[in-house]
Amino acid sequence: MTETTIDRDKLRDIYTRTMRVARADEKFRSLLMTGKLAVIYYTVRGQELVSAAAMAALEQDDYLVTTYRGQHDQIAKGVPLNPLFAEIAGKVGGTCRGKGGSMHITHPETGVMVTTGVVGSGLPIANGLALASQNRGDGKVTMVCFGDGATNIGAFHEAMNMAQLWKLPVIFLCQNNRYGEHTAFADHTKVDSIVTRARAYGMEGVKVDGNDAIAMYNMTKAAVDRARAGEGPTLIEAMCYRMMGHFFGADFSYMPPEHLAEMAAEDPLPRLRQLMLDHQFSEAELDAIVADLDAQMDAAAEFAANSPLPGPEEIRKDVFEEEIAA
Amino acid sequence: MTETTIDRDKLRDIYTRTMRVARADEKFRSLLMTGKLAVIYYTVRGQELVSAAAMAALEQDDYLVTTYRGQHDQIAKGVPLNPLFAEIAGKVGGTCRGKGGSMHITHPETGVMVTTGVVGSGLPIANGLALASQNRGDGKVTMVCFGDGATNIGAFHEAMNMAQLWKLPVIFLCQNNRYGEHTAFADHTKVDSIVTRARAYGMEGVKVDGNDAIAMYNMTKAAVDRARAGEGPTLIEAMCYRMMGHFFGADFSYMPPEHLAEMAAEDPLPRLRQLMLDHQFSEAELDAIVADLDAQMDAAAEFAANSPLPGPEEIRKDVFEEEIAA
Amino acid sequence: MSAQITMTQAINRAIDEAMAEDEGVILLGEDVAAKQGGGVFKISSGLTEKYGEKRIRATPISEQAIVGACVGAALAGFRPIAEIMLMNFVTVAMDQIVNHAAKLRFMSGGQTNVPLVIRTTTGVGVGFGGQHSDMLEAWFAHVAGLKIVTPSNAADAQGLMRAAIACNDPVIFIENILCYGLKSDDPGPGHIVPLGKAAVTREGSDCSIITYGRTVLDALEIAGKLSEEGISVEVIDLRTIAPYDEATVTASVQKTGRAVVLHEAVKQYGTGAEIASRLNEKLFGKLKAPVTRIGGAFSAVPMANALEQAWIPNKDAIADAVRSAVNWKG
Amino acid sequence: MSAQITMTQAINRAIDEAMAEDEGVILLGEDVAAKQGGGVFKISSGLTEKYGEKRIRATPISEQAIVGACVGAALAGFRPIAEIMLMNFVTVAMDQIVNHAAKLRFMSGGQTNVPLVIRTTTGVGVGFGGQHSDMLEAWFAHVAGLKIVTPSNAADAQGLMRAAIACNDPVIFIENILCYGLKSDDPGPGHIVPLGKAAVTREGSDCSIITYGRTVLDALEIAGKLSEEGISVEVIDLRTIAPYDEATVTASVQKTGRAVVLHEAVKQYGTGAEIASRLNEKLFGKLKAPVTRIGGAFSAVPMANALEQAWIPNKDAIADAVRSAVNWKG
Ligand SMILES: Cc1ncc(C[n+]2csc(CCOP(=O)(O)OP(=O)(O)O)c2C)c(N)n1
Ligand SMILES: Cc1ncc(C[n+]2csc(CCOP(=O)(O)OP(=O)(O)O)c2C)c(N)n1
Ligand SMILES: [Mg+2]
Ligand SMILES: [Mg+2]
Repeated sequence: MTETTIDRDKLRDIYTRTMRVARADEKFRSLLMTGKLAVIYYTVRGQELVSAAAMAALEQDDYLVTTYRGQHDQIAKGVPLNPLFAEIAGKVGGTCRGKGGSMHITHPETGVMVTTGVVGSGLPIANGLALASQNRGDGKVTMVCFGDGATNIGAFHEAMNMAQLWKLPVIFLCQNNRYGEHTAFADHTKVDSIVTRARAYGMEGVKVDGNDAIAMYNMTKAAVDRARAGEGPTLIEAMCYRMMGHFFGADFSYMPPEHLAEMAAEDPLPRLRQLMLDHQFSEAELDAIVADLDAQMDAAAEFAANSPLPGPEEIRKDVFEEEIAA
Repeated sequence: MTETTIDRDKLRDIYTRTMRVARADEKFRSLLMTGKLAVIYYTVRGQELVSAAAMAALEQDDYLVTTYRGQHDQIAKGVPLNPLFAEIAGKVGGTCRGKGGSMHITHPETGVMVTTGVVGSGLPIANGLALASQNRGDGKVTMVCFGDGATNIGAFHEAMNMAQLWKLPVIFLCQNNRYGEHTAFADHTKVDSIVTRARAYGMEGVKVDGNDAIAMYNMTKAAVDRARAGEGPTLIEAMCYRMMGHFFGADFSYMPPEHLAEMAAEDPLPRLRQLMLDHQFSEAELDAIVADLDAQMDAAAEFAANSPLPGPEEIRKDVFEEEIAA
Repeated sequence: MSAQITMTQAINRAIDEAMAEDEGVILLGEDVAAKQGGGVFKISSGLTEKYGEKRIRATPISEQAIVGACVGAALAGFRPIAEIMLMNFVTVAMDQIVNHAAKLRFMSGGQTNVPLVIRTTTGVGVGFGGQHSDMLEAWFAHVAGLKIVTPSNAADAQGLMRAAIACNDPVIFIENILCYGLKSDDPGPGHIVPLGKAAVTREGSDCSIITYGRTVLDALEIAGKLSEEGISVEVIDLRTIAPYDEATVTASVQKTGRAVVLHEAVKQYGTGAEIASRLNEKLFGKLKAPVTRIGGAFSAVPMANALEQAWIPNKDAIADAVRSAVNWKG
Repeated sequence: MSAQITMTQAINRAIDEAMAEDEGVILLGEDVAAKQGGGVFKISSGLTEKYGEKRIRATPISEQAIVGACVGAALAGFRPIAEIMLMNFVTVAMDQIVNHAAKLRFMSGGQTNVPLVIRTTTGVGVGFGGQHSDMLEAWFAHVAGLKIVTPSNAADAQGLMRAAIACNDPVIFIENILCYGLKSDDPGPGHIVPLGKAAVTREGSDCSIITYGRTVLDALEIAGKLSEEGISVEVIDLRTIAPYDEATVTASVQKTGRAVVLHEAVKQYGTGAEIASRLNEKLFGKLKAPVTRIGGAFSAVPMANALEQAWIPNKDAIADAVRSAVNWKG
């Protein structure tokens, strides 16, 4: 049985991770709005808590594979803010020296092994990371995040079947935000829940309200424990909302008004704050956490702004182990 | 509810189709054994009845998509023997002028639109044929045949989801012969039945003993009726055995002795003959059907032997609509 | 001043005209229907309203199923158009394109054919990074059975799209994101540009630049600049890579005696290699300078704008290649 | 007489040696384990018995998952080998190979790398028809970040496989079905052939044939025949297409002044185009005859034996190309 309570330190941890994601997202959006940044950015507004609670159930050296919409996952996993901001800004101080950008953040020290821009492609790769752990017996778990839309692509299917066949220590975290680009869930599949798919591979599958911090954390923790115990993979379908469209600035008039209203009512941030208050955290403590985070965001933005642009020689580096001749 | 009885004419039809497949398969094998034919041939021994009963539930102008292991499907669907034999022999009189070979038999007059050599690739194409019928309202049904191994590849997944989403008039006939090349069913997936997969798309799915002529026919007929009525696709998992290995002449020592014994006991041909006798067909009538078929096989082999080899100019034809310059 | 039309409008119009004429013309792709806003680049805007959701079908994210369904519908006599949102995503649909669409006519001995258009878009300079910017036309050109179209302007896009839809063989239709907003004089309804005919976009006598797609614009700009230096550049816009208009290209280079082949795709093993090889075969001993190839750098497309700009074929380098050819001393 | 070894045994031995040395070397593919008979071409015969089912993993028919799992394991520091049963099936795994394996080192700014070998086989002349015979090395050569190996003999296959497994970048290792039975003198254990070094397999002075894989045998046969006519042919076996050994190839053609580039893959837009273009660029004005390219016909590979034989690069045509080069008058 999955737990239904949570300890206070863990809750504080989840709150901090959530707000780190939220404040970073807000910072990115403000940099974009003011023209200080001019890149494509897939905002994570609405999905902060899902990743915060999920990553709080992992260890720092567990592996993570995520997507273009992955800043919440990366930040919650622990990627330091300075190189993250610089990477998004395309600077040398970025995690990937500016070569990857927001769609391809990589940071092995915090376990972030791949961020992919191709829908569904992360799942097979996650299996491989998990396979290495299985063979080594290093006890690591791999988590791979993807959207609801990704569950209709071939790679999802092949990876799910293989993971279960080999009982790999991998967790498939489907962040079901009800849309894939402009297409609503009911317009891309006829099943009600992605959990049905887990059954098609004999895999354990659970559906959870991704905005319920306690449930989200405990469900993930249970899956992590199973994986570490060698009992195989789990699919978690975390229900959430994509509150600001597909990418920042994109029109989302195709969303019906009922959906927009429902979405607004389900904002995870006020709900989490209420949960914290219910758990006897003081307003002052919560505000202090946010204030500290905001200072970190300002520092990261500053770091990124001051980091130099990569020079053209970078194009010849990292294509192969040996540098390409000029 | 699916019917559990069958009318005598339909039964005779199924018997004739089954034996046409069986006698052709035997003929191919004898041509190969005597060196009169030197090609790769994926024998259909053991799966004759599955296709015979399935195709008996279709009309001639319904579409069929099948695979390299498809001679049973093609013959049961009605592809004439002379050009079929000539195609396998690589002759100009073949269905495809020798360009396709046994893995790529095409014969639009009998609805055989594609025979593919790439596992799983037929399913998306079948959807497109069905989509054309749906838009035209021509009442045609498309059937696509594939193996158990094919259900683990991405194309299967994408096609199943799309077919159900659009309620396409398509039937997915999985001929579960318990092996994909050298890999046993239990070594390629952790589910007991492929029907579980249908549920993952909200699709109707049924499992049937493919060697039970009445059940196989009635199940298929029910699926055909549903598709024609616009009620959408069905997955049929027809259980059968691949009695002579992956391709003719291939070693199949990897099959465990229990499996070989079970397989021998489940031979569809004696079982069907018994069913016919139970339905008051006389030995003489059954033998006469076979004798007539054997004469057709000899004629077809003769036709193929006498058909000329294609000339090198064929390489420049049918690449594009316009012939390529020499 | 005559009316203007953008490339987006031009492609939309061509599809619209073809759909009005033939019920068999359908469009499948992610987000293409009205409910989703008519496609992420708005190419199918307004078409669902006219032709309905049975003909403009928004699909799940399932590129194999998209292309496969179009192959099947084409076999049944339809003229489907598949939209692959960005060219890099063809990597999940190569089996359907290469093993099926391209080969079914041949493998069936001509009994079936696949009148299918696969529309896709790409382009470097948009800041989309390593997995969303590749130009992969050379892959398709290596496959017998495919035709490949790469318009450089709105009017051609319209006319080539009509020809592509009318074609009885599969066509890969490559749009460049940065060209969608480009305007041409409105060619009017019913405009058709036949496949396989290159355009001599600017005449010249000293050197030919052979190119296609967005880099045609660069070539024209450079030709303008070089004319001030007294160098007369001929610009050939291939318009279709396959069929390749060998007659036009060879004649141009025969005249100028010098050639620079230019594309946005990675230079190594790109279409420029084939074109340069053919020129060398046809005009051996007649060329006044070696044929130069210019293409993207040999790396993934970097995301940082500074690097992306360094990756793209550089206008100065193109101009220098022309100058070197003209001044070639051996 | 020294001991002989077939290419099948050679590849098996190289993998065996690498597995014995490093726990991170694993093999994934359809039917590769002992339970399935050690692979359809028996390359992994005996390995499961030695290294167990955790390292020799028979997979479902799921090429994206096979390559993807190998990419992931490689990121974690393993040195996986993925077997793609036949080369045409790479078409369902191109995303993992091209968008991921090839690019992750670059896109991560060098933080990660993908030491992965993708083994596959193919070949024309086996009677496998249109969807099982393609040679697609030109596609991979167009992608930055991949290395490409194509052994022509057993000893090289062994040595190149060791080098490929040791390589810290992804390698596409292309075997030819018709070469599996070829025998070489046993090079002994631990044999390594470095990537990026072509072999001058036969020296000559009149014309170079530049080739790789199975057609090296054709080239040697033709060189032998032509020597009887007094034509001295140099045969270069590239061994690796990428990295391309430009120094060796250019030096050879500089010496002979003439070149025929030969491969089994379709000629148009094949690797021969790149090689010919480079030769023309490097040796402009120094060539005694145009560089000729010879490759497979521009169609799907036909199944009928009569047609398949007509499709393959023809030995007479190759010999004629050399004769024309030698007799070139302009
Ligand atoms: C194979 C592939 N096809 C199409 C796209 C274009 N695309 C990018 S994001 C996206 C929607 C994905 O939806 P979902 O998986 O629900 O993730 P979300 O964006 O909602 O987080 C699409 C279609 C892509 N990146 N890759
Ligand atoms: C994409 C792909 N991968 C691998 C193969 C090689 N292959 C040919 S048949 C086969 C087994 C297919 O098994 P199944 O689907 O059960 O069909 P069966 O042969 O049993 O009828 C395999 C792996 C292929 N043709 N296509
Ligand atoms: Mg989504
Ligand atoms: Mg099977």
